[in-house]
Amino acid sequence: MAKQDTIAMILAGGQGSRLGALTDYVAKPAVPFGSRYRIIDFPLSNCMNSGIETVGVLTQYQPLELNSYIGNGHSWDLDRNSGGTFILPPYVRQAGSTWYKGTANSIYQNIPFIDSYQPRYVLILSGDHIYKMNYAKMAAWHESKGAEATIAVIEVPWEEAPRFGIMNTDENSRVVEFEEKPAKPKNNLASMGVYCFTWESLREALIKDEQNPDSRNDFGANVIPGMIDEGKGVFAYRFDGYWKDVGTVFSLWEANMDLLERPDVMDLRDEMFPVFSRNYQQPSHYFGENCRISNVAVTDGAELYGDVENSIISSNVIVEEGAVVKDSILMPNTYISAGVRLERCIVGMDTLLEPNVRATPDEPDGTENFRDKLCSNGITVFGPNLIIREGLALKGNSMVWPNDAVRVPELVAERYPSWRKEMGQC
Amino acid sequence: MAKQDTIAMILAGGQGSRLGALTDYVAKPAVPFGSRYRIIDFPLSNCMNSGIETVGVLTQYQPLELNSYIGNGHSWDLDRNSGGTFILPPYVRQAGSTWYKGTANSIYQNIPFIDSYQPRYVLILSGDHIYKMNYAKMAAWHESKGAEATIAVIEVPWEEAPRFGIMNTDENSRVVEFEEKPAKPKNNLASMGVYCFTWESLREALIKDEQNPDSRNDFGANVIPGMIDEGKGVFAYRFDGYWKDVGTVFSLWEANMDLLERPDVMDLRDEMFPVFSRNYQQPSHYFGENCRISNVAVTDGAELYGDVENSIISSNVIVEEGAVVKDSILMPNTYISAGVRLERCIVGMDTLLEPNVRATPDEPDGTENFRDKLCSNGITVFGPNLIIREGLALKGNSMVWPNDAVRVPELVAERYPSWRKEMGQC
Amino acid sequence: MLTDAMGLILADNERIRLGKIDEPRSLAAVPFAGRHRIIDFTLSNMVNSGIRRVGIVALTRYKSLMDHTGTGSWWDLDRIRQGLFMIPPYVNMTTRRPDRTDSQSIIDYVESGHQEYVIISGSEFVASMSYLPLLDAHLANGADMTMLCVREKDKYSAPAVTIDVDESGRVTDVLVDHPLPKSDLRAVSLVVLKRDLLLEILQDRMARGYSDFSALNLLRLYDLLTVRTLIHDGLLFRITNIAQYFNASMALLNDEARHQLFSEEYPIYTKVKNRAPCLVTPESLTLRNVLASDGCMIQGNVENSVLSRGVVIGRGAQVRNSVLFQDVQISEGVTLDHVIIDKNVVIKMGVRLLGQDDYPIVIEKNAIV
Amino acid sequence: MLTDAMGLILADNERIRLGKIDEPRSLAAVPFAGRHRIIDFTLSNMVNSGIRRVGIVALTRYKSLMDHTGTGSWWDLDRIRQGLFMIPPYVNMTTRRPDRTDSQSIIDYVESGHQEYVIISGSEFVASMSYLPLLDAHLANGADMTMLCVREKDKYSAPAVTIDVDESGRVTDVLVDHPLPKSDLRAVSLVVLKRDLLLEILQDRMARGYSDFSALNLLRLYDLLTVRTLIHDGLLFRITNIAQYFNASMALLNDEARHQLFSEEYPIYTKVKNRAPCLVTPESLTLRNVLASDGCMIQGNVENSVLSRGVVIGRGAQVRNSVLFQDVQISEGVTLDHVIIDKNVVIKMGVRLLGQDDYPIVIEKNAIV
Repeated sequence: MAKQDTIAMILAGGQGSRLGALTDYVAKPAVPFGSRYRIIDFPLSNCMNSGIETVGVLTQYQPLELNSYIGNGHSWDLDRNSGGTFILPPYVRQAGSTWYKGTANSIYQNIPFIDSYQPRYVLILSGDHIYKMNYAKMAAWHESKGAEATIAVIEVPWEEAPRFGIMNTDENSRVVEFEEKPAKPKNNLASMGVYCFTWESLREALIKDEQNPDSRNDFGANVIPGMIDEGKGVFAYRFDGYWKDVGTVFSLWEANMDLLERPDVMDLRDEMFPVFSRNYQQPSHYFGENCRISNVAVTDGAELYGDVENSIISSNVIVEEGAVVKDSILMPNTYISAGVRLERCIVGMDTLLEPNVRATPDEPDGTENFRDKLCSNGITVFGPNLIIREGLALKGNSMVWPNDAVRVPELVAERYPSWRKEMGQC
Repeated sequence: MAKQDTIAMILAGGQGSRLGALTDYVAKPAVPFGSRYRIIDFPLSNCMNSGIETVGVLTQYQPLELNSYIGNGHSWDLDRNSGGTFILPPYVRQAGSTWYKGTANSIYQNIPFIDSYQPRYVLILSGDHIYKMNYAKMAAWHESKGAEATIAVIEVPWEEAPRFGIMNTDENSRVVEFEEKPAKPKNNLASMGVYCFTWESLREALIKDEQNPDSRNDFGANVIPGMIDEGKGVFAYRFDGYWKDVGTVFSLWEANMDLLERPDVMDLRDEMFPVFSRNYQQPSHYFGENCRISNVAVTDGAELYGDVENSIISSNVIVEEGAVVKDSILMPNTYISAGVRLERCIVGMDTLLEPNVRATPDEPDGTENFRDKLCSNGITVFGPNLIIREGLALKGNSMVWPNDAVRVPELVAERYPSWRKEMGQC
Repeated sequence: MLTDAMGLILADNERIRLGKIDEPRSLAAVPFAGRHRIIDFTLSNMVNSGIRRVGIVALTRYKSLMDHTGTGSWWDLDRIRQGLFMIPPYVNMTTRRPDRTDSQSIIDYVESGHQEYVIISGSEFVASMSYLPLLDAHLANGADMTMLCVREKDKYSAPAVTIDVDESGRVTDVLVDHPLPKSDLRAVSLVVLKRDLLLEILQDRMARGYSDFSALNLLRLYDLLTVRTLIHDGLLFRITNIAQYFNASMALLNDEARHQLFSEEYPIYTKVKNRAPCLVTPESLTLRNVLASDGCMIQGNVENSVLSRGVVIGRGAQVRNSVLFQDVQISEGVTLDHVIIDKNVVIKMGVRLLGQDDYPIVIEKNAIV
Repeated sequence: MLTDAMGLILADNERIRLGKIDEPRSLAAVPFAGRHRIIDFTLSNMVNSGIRRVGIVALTRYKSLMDHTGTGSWWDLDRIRQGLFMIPPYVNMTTRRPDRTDSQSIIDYVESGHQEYVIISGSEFVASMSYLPLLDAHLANGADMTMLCVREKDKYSAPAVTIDVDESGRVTDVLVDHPLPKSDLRAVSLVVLKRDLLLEILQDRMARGYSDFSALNLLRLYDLLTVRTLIHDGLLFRITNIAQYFNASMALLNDEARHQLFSEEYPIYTKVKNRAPCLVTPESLTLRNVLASDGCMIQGNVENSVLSRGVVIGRGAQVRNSVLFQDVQISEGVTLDHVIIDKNVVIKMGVRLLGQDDYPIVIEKNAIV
């Protein structure tokens, strides 16, 4: 029973630095998404819906929140006797110790873990993509092709193709060339960062890669190009559904908004392919006596007394009467006071906005002092665990960092991170 | 609910190098003990029996086996919604990354974790002692004394006192002096390595200790002596039951034998204070047609066809007809072939002894080639995951290391570590 | 630190009927406050009071209760030796009738725990509180048993158990459904006593041929034993008839009452489900004073109402002063006022249902109207 | 990869009586092989065959079965949407009799799963095997349902269901407890069929007023439907009377049989308990050919016997050819031969109990002898 046909390894160790203040204390996969989810819910739910019962989660950067969130995998039915969920941090050996050097090295360091399940296939997944995919179908396709590696690809608009890793394939879907961010793409099939490997082949490739001192030990940059160069059977598996890399502030905002604008494309209500998440114990949410609400996704524990339009509201959010929130994402436990006006904002967990704080793309008297190159398209980000003082006004493309509590204490203060408490509650 | 009155932190990161081959691949707390236990079962069961519901386990060295064993703490009823068991490895922060430098530093690095529970008291426990103790009583005593730190002590024979940390106390049990391994002890009250701290005081002491560049960041060497020197309220709490540090080969052997010789002292059958362990799925154990068994502790999954006397037999052990095992400890999944003769041996997990291997304290034609200074009192240790070839004969005080498979391949070979499979099974 | 008491919850009460909403399920399993059920409150109170062993006596219609409580994990009661115990009646092989009385199965449960006290709770009230003050009062007053009671401020309505106490607080009279009770003290079926005494009482009742068991049985021993009371001042909803149920549901729309019932100090746990977030659609609509839950899809107008999980409100619908259970579908153009609608009901296009303040209309589970 | 079938285990069989050992518990909950119970084998077989949804129909005496199965976690069946489902009878509030038939509750369970096939297992056999060959045979033979059967080599003993098949393997006759069966093929109640067909059959039976359900009911449809068989060659113990139970227990003392039943390929899962290791005391004693379990304390002589958890054998006792259930205490100087002793029994000092090979003595649960 311990033997598992297919196991999944989720790469969740990256720092996610393009999300700025949102990943200051937490790993990117633990960032809240879509009212009641975290980003990692998507690959974990995919595993569950694909019948995969053993999942390793490779962590390294700020893993406490992520570890607490995942727990033993129970929320995704991944707390199995034979297998289940394993958090795999780097560790000290008799021979010494190293942190994970790259995505491929993190898997290399866990070869004994994978070996212990004697799998035929190993899925390598990213912890920072939003999509629903049946990996079992991909593994079956991989098997039918007799492939050594299969890379899931998705058609992207031609003009965006230069931002992706592009797969050039022959008529049999075999990858003949892999181009990382090509200036002139020959193709618009982009790698989704979802790989299925025959374990024997991957094991060999990882050991080889580790011996190459020039390698960055990265799947996309080294291992897969290496396998293609050596003529291994590398195939591209076409995926048609919704897929989004939420690595930047703008793409994170966009993907959230897609839930409101394209609920049919990213169907969270599909009973046959549910997305599971850790459920906290909250009362039902409440719409107040004088609130005005339109086009909103909201979850239990929230209380809305103000005006909320076209926004994503997470658990335990409070919007006071007289506040106006538009085109924004309020992460769990944020508190929006009366007189606040937000447009195209992302407010990090546990942050409190005092009365009359304003942040819109074209605030007439907003300060330029918080402009940040990580923000674009008029989006403003408030980091987590902050108190934003009355009177702060921001133009779009701003970011309020925890460090601002030191820089401009009259405008920003730190707030006790009550999510820690919440983490323990369920 | 997330607030916890008392939480426990178990130090499980040490290498346990005095156990030699037995801790080559596993952290010491994961070493098997007493037929169906691992060493860490004792502090974990103590927590359960003391009503403590939040336990952090600090790991660093070879934690995979230990992590798999502990899982989510379910086996010890420590899989709680508010709290539960947390494996706490070192990790990378925005500001950089460090491995745990010492016992005190490992707690220092986890101050945010402890803070999140806002505990009044924090217990610091070792992962390598065998004892049954109600920590709730100790915490209540700590509270009644208004102590800042309470150190559990046990009376040891005067002649052994120089091997321990000795507490000199006043008539009110207050520690006035702490001597680490004193040549001329004034007292025979030895520290058990079980500490209860008022969190506020410990937090302060840890931050102070971290700022001292000369500190080894160790509880026994730095933090506690520091608190005594500063006149903090440090008290010694007298414990009367069975307690054993199993840090050496001989003490590990002795503690196992105590289960046979003094079952009244270390009562594993006490329903009111049970010792829990991870239970694997095995059939009942079997005593063969021609076996001779006396004074043996044995657990499910074992099959005994040979002669076994005064020994500890673990899960899935097979002793063939014609083998003789005396005063020995057979760890899980060991296989003892016909004609083998063992006396005062410890055989590590998954090791197979081929026919006619002999190891006794005074084997007439035994080789001196495996003598090892980690062994004493005639005890011989076979490391885990080995195949011991027919014909090897050892005198006492020997140790067979995994590395011997390279050094003397005609006598020792590696065996596939099937415990990995077993780990997954339940 | 843990409390030296075990809990015993009586999921049914033969004297109480809540319209049709307790027909398909135990009283304890009746939905309340959107995503919760009545039992969530007393179960959470027990857990929040440091109790780690809770038995639930369910005599009948226990399927939805068992679905809800599951392994007890939602209340952190999935434990190896303690935890949650379902105590269903035993059924005989041949007759398929219960062949051991309820009392015997309760005795088995109580005997197998080692706690010194038992806290027994009925299921006809909703409150968020610690039970430790009751235990403390019991330890202090030296009585054989101590029971919670409330002073009824509102209009008297049966069923109700009225008690009288002497100047020392000892119960001196117990009146059941008396039309003109002389006292305003109403018993709440929450009682603490020693485990040994409970066993003695149960065994004595068994021996005398009584097979049922309720908090009222215990209270009626007031002339044999010393029974004292603790008067509860905080928020407590008695749910003994459908009007009380409806009024309690409406009371939750008040911020103060809701925040008292769902406080940070005493969290109320319930079974969680992976429903999508609630969606309020783009159209401009009236949405005021509404308690709603995950999985809802609100496209029509809702006022002063409680919506459980997965409720769908169609375009142009008008829902006022109503309580809608899980997965109720309100089609386009429906008008509802003062209606309680049970699980999975479909209200077809254009239907109008108007109840009265003191007489809400109740629509049965799975109905299509 | 998971199997597209759900499991349905029938915990009782009204035609079978195992002396007194199935009086206090369902047939499925009868202890076997020391630390296991009969249901462990079919449950493990299902899990080992990739089945992740299993319902257990228990009509009566289900307390010990429920204690044993718990949340299903021991079989890895504690799952959010799939997992283990107990299907107890519903009980009516007023009469306290089951107010919905067994068939209805089975229909509810079967309907709520989405797998294409159902594998139904009775509880009167013990084997360790994958059920995939049965499913594969069913897919290949095109029958409406496929049932396992064995060729009985031993002496015929009732109760037994004998079947006849034609040259194509289709069932042509079913004889229940016939004194002179013309065939050596005995039905084993393990059957696979499509979920939709099962629902149709159940609904048809309901409509005709039949409320019970068994594998035999299905088999008897052989003239309406195509029923084919798969003949099982491996080790399989039929447990339809106490002699078979005793003989199967003794057969496990054979290494080969034991290793077939407990193989690495198909692990058998059971509820685990935190008992101390078994202790064999210093005295020299005879201990041969014994299956023993954790928590035992062996101070006397034991031969050819099976000891469940926590059995205590006193000094100087002589235990031969016996099966001792959990926590049985054998006092000093007792002599036992061919005895089956149920849970918690105490055999007092010096007692002698001698049964016969084909007629073992059975001592009831909790007795003091």
